[in-house]
Amino acid sequence: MSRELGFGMAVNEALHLALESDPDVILLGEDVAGGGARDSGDVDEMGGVLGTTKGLVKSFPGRVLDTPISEMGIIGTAVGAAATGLRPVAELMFMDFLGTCLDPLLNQAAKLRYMFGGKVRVPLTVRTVSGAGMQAAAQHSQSLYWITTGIPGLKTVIPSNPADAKGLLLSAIRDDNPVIFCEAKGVLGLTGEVPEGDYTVPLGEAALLRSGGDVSLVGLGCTVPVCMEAAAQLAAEGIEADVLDLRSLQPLDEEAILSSLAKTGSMVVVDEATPRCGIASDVAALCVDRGFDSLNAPVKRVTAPHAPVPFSQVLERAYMPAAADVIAAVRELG
Amino acid sequence: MSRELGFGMAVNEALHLALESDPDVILLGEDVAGGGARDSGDVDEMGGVLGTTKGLVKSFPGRVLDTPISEMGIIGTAVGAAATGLRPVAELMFMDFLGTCLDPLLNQAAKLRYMFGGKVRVPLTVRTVSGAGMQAAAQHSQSLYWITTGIPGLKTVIPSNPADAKGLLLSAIRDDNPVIFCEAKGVLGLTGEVPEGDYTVPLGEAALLRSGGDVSLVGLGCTVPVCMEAAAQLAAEGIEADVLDLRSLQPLDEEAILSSLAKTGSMVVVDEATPRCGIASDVAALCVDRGFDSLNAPVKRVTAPHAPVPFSQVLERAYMPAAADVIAAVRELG
Amino acid sequence: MQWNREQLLDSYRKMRTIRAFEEKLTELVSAGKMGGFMHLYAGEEAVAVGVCAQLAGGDFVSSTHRGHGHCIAKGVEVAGMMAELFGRATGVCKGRGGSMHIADIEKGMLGANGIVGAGIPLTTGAALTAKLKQTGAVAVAFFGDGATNQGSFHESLNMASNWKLPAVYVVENNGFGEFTPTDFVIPVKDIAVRAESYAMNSDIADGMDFFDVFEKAGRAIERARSGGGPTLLECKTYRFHGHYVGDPLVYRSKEEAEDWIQNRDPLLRFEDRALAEGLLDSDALRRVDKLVEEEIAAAVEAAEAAPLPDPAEVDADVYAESPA
Amino acid sequence: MQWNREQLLDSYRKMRTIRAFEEKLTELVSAGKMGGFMHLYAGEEAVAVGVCAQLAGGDFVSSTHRGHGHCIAKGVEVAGMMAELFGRATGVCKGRGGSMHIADIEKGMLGANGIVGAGIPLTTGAALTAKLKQTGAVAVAFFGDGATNQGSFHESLNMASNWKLPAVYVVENNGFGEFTPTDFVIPVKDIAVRAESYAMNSDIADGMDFFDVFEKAGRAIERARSGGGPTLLECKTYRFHGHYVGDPLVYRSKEEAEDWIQNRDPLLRFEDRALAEGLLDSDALRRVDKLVEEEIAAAVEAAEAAPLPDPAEVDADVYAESPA
Ligand SMILES: Cc1ncc(C[n+]2csc(CCOP(=O)(O)OP(=O)(O)O)c2C)c(N)n1
Ligand SMILES: Cc1ncc(C[n+]2csc(CCOP(=O)(O)OP(=O)(O)O)c2C)c(N)n1
Ligand SMILES: [Mg+2]
Ligand SMILES: [Mg+2]
Repeated sequence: MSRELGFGMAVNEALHLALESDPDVILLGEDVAGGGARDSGDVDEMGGVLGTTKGLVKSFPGRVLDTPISEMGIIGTAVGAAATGLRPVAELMFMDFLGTCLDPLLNQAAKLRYMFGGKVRVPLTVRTVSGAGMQAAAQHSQSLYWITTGIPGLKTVIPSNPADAKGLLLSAIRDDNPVIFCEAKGVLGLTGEVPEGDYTVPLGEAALLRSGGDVSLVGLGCTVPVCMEAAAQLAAEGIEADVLDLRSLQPLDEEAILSSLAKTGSMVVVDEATPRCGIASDVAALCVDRGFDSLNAPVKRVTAPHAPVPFSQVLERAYMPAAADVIAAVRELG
Repeated sequence: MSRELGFGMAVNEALHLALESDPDVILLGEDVAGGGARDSGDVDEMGGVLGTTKGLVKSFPGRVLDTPISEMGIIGTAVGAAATGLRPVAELMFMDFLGTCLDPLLNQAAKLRYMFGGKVRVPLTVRTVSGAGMQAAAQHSQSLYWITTGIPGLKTVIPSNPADAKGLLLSAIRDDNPVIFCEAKGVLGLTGEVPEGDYTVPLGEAALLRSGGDVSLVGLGCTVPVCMEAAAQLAAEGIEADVLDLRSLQPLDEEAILSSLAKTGSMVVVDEATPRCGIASDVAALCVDRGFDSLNAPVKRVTAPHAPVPFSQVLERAYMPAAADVIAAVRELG
Repeated sequence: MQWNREQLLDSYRKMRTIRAFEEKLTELVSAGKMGGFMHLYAGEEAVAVGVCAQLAGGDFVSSTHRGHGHCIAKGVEVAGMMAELFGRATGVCKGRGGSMHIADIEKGMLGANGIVGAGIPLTTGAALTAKLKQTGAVAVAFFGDGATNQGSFHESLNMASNWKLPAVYVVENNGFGEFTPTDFVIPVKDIAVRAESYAMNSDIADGMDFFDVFEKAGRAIERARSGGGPTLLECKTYRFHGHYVGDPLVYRSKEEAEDWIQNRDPLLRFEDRALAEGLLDSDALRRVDKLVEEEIAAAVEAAEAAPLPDPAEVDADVYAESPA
Repeated sequence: MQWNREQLLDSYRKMRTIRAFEEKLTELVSAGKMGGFMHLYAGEEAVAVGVCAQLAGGDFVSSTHRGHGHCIAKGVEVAGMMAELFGRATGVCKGRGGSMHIADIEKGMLGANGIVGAGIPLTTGAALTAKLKQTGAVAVAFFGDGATNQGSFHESLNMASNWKLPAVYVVENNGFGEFTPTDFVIPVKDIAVRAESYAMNSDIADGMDFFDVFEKAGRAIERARSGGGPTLLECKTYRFHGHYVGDPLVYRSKEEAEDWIQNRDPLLRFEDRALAEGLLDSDALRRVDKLVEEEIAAAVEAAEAAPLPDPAEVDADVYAESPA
């Protein structure tokens, strides 16, 4: 059975299932339990700034914890808790705040197991909201998953739809490694079919959303709908595109990328993050290494410009990759 | 006139010149003025943990400041000082500590100018020691310049020899943007010819260190000597390599990369950083985009594995790219 | 305490401008004419204005996500602010910053800041500049109670105290960080006690009373300027609106809010005292009200007519051209 | 105060082991047999051992770059430590960690840490686990005076106090952070006062006196275990060696160092009191000394004979296999 659910409610459902099925799962973050209504009936009316954790503290009292505005403390504490027997899901309200808590991820969560000679597990999940599209401007709109992807010891995932959000989040929480779970603003407003009950989407598997032999379009998070739209428009002129949703950024599903490339011979990678040292470069580099023999054309990257995210809506629209940009890149392939 | 100078002393000389030529230049960081000998004759005997800033506080009293162990405070303060009229050179003792001070770089230094509509300059330099090779292990050996490179608004440079260190540091300090200056452990022990007096090496220009038509070897920091060694060995078997030292990671000298590729048709990029979302991917992605027509073979990346840096010397040696790895990659090009 | 009629009228005008400016914003957001994340300062006007009335043009302030009040108090032009919030090319940040990053360094305003606590080190740096370049300037950081739980607060105050920097750290304790009451997350009654960790001076002001803030800020600023080192000044205040525009406000009681709004409105308290003590007369205040209304109406009109930024300039001004 | 002969002998043995272990390291480093960045704990033995003597096996400690003492005090095997520092496959971390990241979670030792201050949140997390899972465990963070200037200290202590976690924060105030005297960078005399920012209990112990540390740590740990919340315990101490092996030590006076080393050596003070009060006898202590020497010699011998890690395993153990 499945029904239509919003992205946030799919996340909420996964959290509910995770809390229910494992007493070691806890949630912590700013206002995740709703803050000041603690002593009234509306205790978790707010459920975080975006309402995603609504209702959970009522069902799981004592396991959904509001924290001070102390990201270093929140994430660092969650790492320590994960290493000693809990399975925390910490909320980093916006991914831009990574700047205030990188150390516990970079130097602790990611490295403890290796440094300890394999003797510890750090089953930590960090849920965070990434990306542009709400005019939240430079410090509340970044897609910084390339940083967490690049850090050995972390895993990073970014679902593009509610069903994957639920399944990937359950996998992330149950994984025995630190996983960064990105909720891209550009898909937060989506609703979609979401299976009921408990299921997981495995980490490290891309999803082929559309099949076509002419060109591969590779997206992640909110650029997946952009690729689908571009594919639809291209189809109207007879160009059939493969559309691959990466879903996991680390581990990266290299085989899915290479097999799409083998089929089409050309690829456009679409990422809303900035261009340097990003996922798009990694995918292109993979193609020109292991996929070299399949290549019939340049690999094009459609990304944000090398600039902060602007406030003004006209600028923000120009900043974010759109279907027209993808189509233009496909045309450049000749 | 030039003479042999160690890497650290070349950096020291650049700092001296910068302080001398501009009264707005200040240095700040942990023990950069030598700490507790303040009231004795040995005031700056120590000059930071690696002795790089030795002697400067005596020549420029009041302008070389020891700080608490507060990286967020140090870098954040330096950003505020840079925005209001000073030209600070802050020391981040090891680049691994980026985790404790990312926000002032990511969300402040890099973005103020853009967010302010172009109305501010942030002439900040952050000197930091990066990389492996001293058995300093997981939390004191990282090459995290891919993070600063990927952040729009920052520049990042990494010299491979003393002469470039001096010239690039002077450029970095005099640049009106925040620049991250990486001193790679793997080249800290080098000595080399260093011109006397004041000179600059422009940001954004790679250096072609050796010319050869068969394959391009691209290095940065401590992989430059590795590439040179590989090139020498390859030459012995009749394979002539172009060796390009990137020097600047952002801005990246794309033209130099592409023109080497145009000459050789094949490339190996050698970086001591981890493989995901790094400089090597960016260079490879550039080749398969703008350089596609020049490509005769896959672009190979020789990097560290996707793992933290180990302590044990045998492991650390296996971890770091060596000439043999470069040569093996060249052979794979067929 | 020293003040003159001019200064008082100007302060009243600034408080009134903040209030009226934000009333207009609420209207514009409801009408769908403005977007983005927006946090209103209304209710806290006496803090920004009481402090900034003691500052000179060359002094610096840093601000927070709740930055409109600090901008106006530090002299940023309303027209440029309004255009900014409309995302226009004529905005004070060319439409790139928006409400959360509004700034005007020419006015000594180092920016609103989307990162809680991040303005505190910026101010510390501005104070370091003032000290080393001997400019005589003072730098003030405004930040919320919630921000005092950030590492940047701790590290900055310690550094400023060690170096005896000419800085004032103003904590606007409005009782909440988002939806969470301050006493859930700060186990001390007065945040001012945190100064003791740094051997720093501290003071507590009634943040709803312009005169009290003015006096205590004056002392702190004077101390900073004369080499006496930094101060942590806690101003007890309240935000009249929700955390952001649209906040359903279920986490605080209506009675509590009503009490603050009805009985402690800083504009009314200012007026009561100014009239009672004959410092200003009612006509003068009403004339200011009218001028403010006109200024804001004009700002809206100009902003609506102003050009949008050119999308081609989306990546302009990322880097400064360098002489080198 | 409660103690028995067994406990005292064990504590002496641990202090002696730390001292002898590090004397051996100095030798090995000078002989070029060991590499890496190494920070010695000698002089501070009474702190680690005095605190850990009050802990049980299920309790946790986090440590710093100066971690050998905390390891030994918490019961980590010397043989595995020595092999680790030799970079052997038999090391307690398989040669991957080294001195700065030595750890043994099975012994409740959450790791030395190359990042100043980073162990503090880890301990806070371990205390959260203890509280939520009601394990009855206590978590202790050891860290230096310098680390109290890190944001992680501030954020963690505030959270721990708010949540009344079963944690003890032990600051080893040895008067220096690297080459910089504590009073250059911390403007208060006693770091313990920083607890007041969090309404946290605090205490100050003579870190050169095992008995004083033991007593005060005991109180703090007991308070934590019984639900009374965390404590900041400042131990005044001194490192006998430089910041790292090789430090030329020009930043502190010879006289000061001599005074601490001659007159306050925690091992000598322990022995003096134990003998004077008839708690232990001299023969027993000398027997311990001998056993320790033997244990360390054996550890060196075993480590030198042990295999190096397989270079092919350089990227093993980055991720755990997951059931999912
Ligand atoms: C580092 C960081 N964490 C969290 C947030 C989200 N956030 C924005 S405002 C706010 C509350 C701030 O509370 P306070 O400092 O008391 O200021 P107030 O809003 O009450 O003026 C939070 C949590 C943020 N912007 N930055
Ligand atoms: C975040 C960070 N900053 C700087 C350093 C470099 N460093 C290593 S130990 C040390 C001094 C620490 O002083 P303290 O906390 O007093 O501990 P002690 O060495 O005196 O035991 C410094 C600055 C580091 N390892 N981590
Ligand atoms: Mg507040
Ligand atoms: Mg110390």
